[in-house]
Amino acid sequence: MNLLPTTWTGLLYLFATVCFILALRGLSSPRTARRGNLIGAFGALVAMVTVFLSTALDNVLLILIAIAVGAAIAVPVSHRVKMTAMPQLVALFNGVGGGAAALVALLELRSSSGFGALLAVAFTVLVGAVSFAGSGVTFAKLQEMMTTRPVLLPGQRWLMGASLAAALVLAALVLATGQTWLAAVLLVVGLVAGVLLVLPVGGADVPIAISLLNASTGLAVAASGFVLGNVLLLVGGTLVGASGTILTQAMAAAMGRSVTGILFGALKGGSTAGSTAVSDRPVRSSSAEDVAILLGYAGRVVVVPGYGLAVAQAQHTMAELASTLETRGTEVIYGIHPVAGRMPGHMNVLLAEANVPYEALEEMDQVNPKMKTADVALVVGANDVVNPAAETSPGSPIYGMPILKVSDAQQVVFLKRSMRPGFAGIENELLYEPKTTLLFGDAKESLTKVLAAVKNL
Amino acid sequence: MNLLPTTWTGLLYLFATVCFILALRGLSSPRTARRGNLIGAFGALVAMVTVFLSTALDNVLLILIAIAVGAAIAVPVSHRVKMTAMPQLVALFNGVGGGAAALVALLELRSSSGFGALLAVAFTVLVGAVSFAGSGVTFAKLQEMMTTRPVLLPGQRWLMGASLAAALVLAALVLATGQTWLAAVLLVVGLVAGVLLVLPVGGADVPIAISLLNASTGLAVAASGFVLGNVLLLVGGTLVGASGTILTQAMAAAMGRSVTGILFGALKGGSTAGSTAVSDRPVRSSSAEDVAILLGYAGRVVVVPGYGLAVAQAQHTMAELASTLETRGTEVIYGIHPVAGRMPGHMNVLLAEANVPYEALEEMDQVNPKMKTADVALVVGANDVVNPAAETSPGSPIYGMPILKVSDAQQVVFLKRSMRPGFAGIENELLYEPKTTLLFGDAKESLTKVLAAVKNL
Amino acid sequence: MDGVALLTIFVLAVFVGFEVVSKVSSTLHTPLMSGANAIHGIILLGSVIVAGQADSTWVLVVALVAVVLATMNLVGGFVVTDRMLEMFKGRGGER
Amino acid sequence: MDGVALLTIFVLAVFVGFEVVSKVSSTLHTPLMSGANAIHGIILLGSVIVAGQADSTWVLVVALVAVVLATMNLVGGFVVTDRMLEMFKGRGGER
Ligand SMILES: NC(=O)c1ccc[n+]([C@@H]2O[C@H](COP(=O)([O-])OP(=O)(O)OC[C@H]3O[C@@H](n4cnc5c(N)ncnc54)[C@H](OP(=O)(O)O)[C@@H]3O)[C@@H](O)[C@H]2O)c1
Ligand SMILES: NC(=O)c1ccc[n+]([C@@H]2O[C@H](COP(=O)([O-])OP(=O)(O)OC[C@H]3O[C@@H](n4cnc5c(N)ncnc54)[C@H](OP(=O)(O)O)[C@@H]3O)[C@@H](O)[C@H]2O)c1
Repeated sequence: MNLLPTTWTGLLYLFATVCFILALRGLSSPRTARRGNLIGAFGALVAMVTVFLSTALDNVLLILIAIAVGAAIAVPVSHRVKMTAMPQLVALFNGVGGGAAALVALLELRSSSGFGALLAVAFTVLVGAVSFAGSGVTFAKLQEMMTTRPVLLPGQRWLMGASLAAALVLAALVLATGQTWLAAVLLVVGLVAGVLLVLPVGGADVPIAISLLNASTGLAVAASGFVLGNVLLLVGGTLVGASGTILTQAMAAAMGRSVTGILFGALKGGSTAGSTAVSDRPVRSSSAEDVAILLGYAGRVVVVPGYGLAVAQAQHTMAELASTLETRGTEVIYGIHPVAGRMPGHMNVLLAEANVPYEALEEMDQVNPKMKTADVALVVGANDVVNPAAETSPGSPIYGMPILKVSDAQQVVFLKRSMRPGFAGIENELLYEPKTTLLFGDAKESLTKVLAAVKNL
Repeated sequence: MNLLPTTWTGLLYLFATVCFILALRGLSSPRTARRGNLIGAFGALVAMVTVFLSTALDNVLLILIAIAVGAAIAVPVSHRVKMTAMPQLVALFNGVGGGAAALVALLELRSSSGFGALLAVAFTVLVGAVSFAGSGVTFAKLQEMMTTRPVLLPGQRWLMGASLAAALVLAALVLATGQTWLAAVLLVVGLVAGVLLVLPVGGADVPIAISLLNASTGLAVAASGFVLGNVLLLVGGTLVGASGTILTQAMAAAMGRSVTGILFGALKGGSTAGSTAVSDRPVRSSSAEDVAILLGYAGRVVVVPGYGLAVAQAQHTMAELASTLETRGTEVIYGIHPVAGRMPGHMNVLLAEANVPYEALEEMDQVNPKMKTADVALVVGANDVVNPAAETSPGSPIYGMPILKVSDAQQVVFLKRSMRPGFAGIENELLYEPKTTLLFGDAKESLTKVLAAVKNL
Repeated sequence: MDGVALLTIFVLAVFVGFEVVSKVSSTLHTPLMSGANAIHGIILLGSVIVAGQADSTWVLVVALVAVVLATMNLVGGFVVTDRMLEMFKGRGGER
Repeated sequence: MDGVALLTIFVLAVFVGFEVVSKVSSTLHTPLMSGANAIHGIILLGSVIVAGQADSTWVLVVALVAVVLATMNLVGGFVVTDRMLEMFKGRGGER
């Protein structure tokens, strides 16, 4: 429909732009994060209504059906997904967005001319396709549909080089001829490149790869905004591209990694060390009652929660155990590693749900100096974030990541189900150390037993 | 000349825009501040070269002469001005910028049409004139060409109301008719309004008024950028308007004031209390030798520098005294009030010049809790920033400003020349307290004597 | 809108994007990533325009695929972010 | 350039201006004010354009006055800011 004059359309798009900026601002602070997200959604709604009111569109019914289909897929999935599976869902949504941007650019090519516009089209097609395919691979890795370890195809370097060269040649051809079929081939090359780019990324680094692909999709959307002459797409995409770049760096820094190292480290053959083989050296395992005695008579306990706490949904039991210990006079603090769990902030969210006071959660830098004065470090379903291999074995995939130094504590107690390693797939020497005690079993069950035993002390 | 194609002109202006953004970013951190300023200057240079190369201009020679004249006035003044007189120079430069913006808009009126453009013209003329006249008054106040106390003309409220009404009517007429002479009358009304606006601002609040006028000039320049369709003026002006608004609030917060209170407080008749009358109650004055003994045997001394230290250029002597005391085992810290001196950061700049290590300077919030454990608070040429009236007398012009609590120290020593009050023109009860000792004289001379006496201890 | 204007807008948006998130705490990395992810779902707007101006069947089909994908990005992105942030609610209320 | 584009640029510049200075320490208030003051001296560019396109003597005279004033703002602003910041130099070198 053409109900809105051009100026009004522009103003409404500007309004949506401001909503997006305010959304990002809001999302940067815990207090305003949720409101920020809603402001962003409202801006998107206004923009979508505006486009229907202001543009002469055919096929409106089909379009609305397509929107309904998209929403009907996305909303229930988003509602039902488990906390732990959220990162792969974000990856999935990012990928489809990239795919959509690539398709839009492909179709716009026929009505584009001029160097700038053609360049933007080629860029969007390529980057959107990389993002689509790359996100697909990250999804498969996180969903454990494939190995989480770095995958190196034979001749991976040559394949990467070849697809890069092909992409450049095709992009140049698109610029020269403006042929849609060439852009379609470019899209396919982009898909291949996306897969090749993400395959060598080790499991623990996948979230960083997702964040990077997210930023790329933002830039692709910005470029398609340039092609369409649409300011909202331009600004929205650019905001995501710019903030996503910063965010990727911040996330990498929190894991002690560099972004280039993550993407190209495996190519250089650095991070393929480590082994999934479970050795059969002796370990010291004990009963819930023994652990209860250790904890009940400790002066200070540092709890290190990890992915297993989330899987077992043991946060409430953990909080109850902590408060029981505190009434007995034991000081309990939580040492939160920035990448414990499967997404940054995972532990904070989980423990907040169990009403653990914010002050009891301490970040890595705060808690590490206190480890020496802790009687017990209680590691609940965590593994990689306390693995000394990060400090001692240069070949290991987690080498260089800062860890929580639980081995500084007098005693270390691990609650886990088996001797299996964690996300990064490497063994933890700490499990075999004399000061370590293991309590095997699901975290929630183990904690329930320990809690009961502490109450009987 | 028309040497540059339009696209290049646009790109060069964009380059200058980016320089301005980087300048503000740089200026926000001590390490990069100077470089930031130079980047800004470089951006301005590029923009000026661009305008000459890209625009068909007559009277180029006259214009160059006018530029030379402006530079010939501004550069030597900027080089020669004393540290203490810098704020009024900034005020002056701000004012002339506002004046220029008003004149440009006035002249552009004849070639402008459309509601938006006419509105922008009226806005620029009015705000530019207010900024010009207001800055003039702040200059006169700071330069002590007039009283620094709030000035209330008889019927000031009515005058303000009348000039506001006149401005609105004239702006509406300009919008309706587009007549230049009406805009000229608007300019005159703006001048009157500017004077009326700043007259009631008390001396201590003048820097905040300058910052506010600075932000207004920024907005006026932005509006004239809108009129001329020039992106550089638009962005440059807007950056200053937005950052200036934030800055004004930050400065007001540092002095414990509200911006509206400063502008309209006097109108409500709140801040005219206080008295310049010097009472003749007894005080305890002493000799440099006595002060040297106090200092030489103190465990901890807190030095509170103020405007008098800057006037006397006593920072080097002060630093020497401090290091002499430290070799004797006395701990010396400097308590820096955010508005000590005549501009924010005045003391930091001054003491940095005397190579006082950055760590020895403590901000108000850090140092106040330490006052209780200080044996001596040595107040060198400061007055308002330690005046307890800010906490105790609700009628006082400085009421509500956070102060350095020197009265918590065991002993207080004031170095000043007389019993005259400081900038705000109100008496300081602390001078009459039993724990206070006064050493009369120029700060540099007094410090030199004290230093000599300490060395003889 | 001419190219330089679009470029200017782009450059300013880059600065806004950089500055806005430069001080975010690591706790919020995931929600922020997810929220940003939702924002680029606004490519839906572009998909709708292309689909609405399709001049042949294959263009329409491809564009409708883009609409479905973009809707998943936009709608799913905001919903999943909201669910993540719901977790923070309890704590906010407590304070 | 159309009005909406200019408005968009304005809005983005407002955000950039807000964000960039939102974390400045009070020590730098005066140099920052002074530097910002210099930046709005770019009105010189507008003054030059108006003076260069003057079609009568009085317009030329007024525009030349504007050029003088704006030059003072621009040139003086940057010079005085630099002088203020020179004071910080010594300290930086020491570290
Ligand atoms: N936070 C992020 O942003 C993010 C995202 C993706 C990947 N990662 C990576 O994920 C890892 C996180 O480290 P982490 O120490 O939290 O986890 P982790 O190294 O994956 O270890 C989790 C441990 O929990 C145990 N576990 C699993 N289910 C359990 C249950 N129901 N009850 C008790 N224990 C259970 C597992 O051992 P059993 O099988 O023997 O029980 C495993 O050793 C790091 O490598 C990190 O880089 C982090
Ligand atoms: N920092 C800013 O941004 C700023 C800007 C403008 C205004 N202000 C205002 O300025 C005031 C600053 O407070 P302040 O305590 O630093 O200064 P102040 O209250 O103005 O006091 C300065 C004192 O120094 C003494 N003095 C002057 N010359 C001297 C010399 N040569 N030797 C020794 N003493 C000398 C004066 O007393 P004698 O005359 O008896 O010697 C006076 O009492 C506040 O009211 C503040 O709001 C601040």
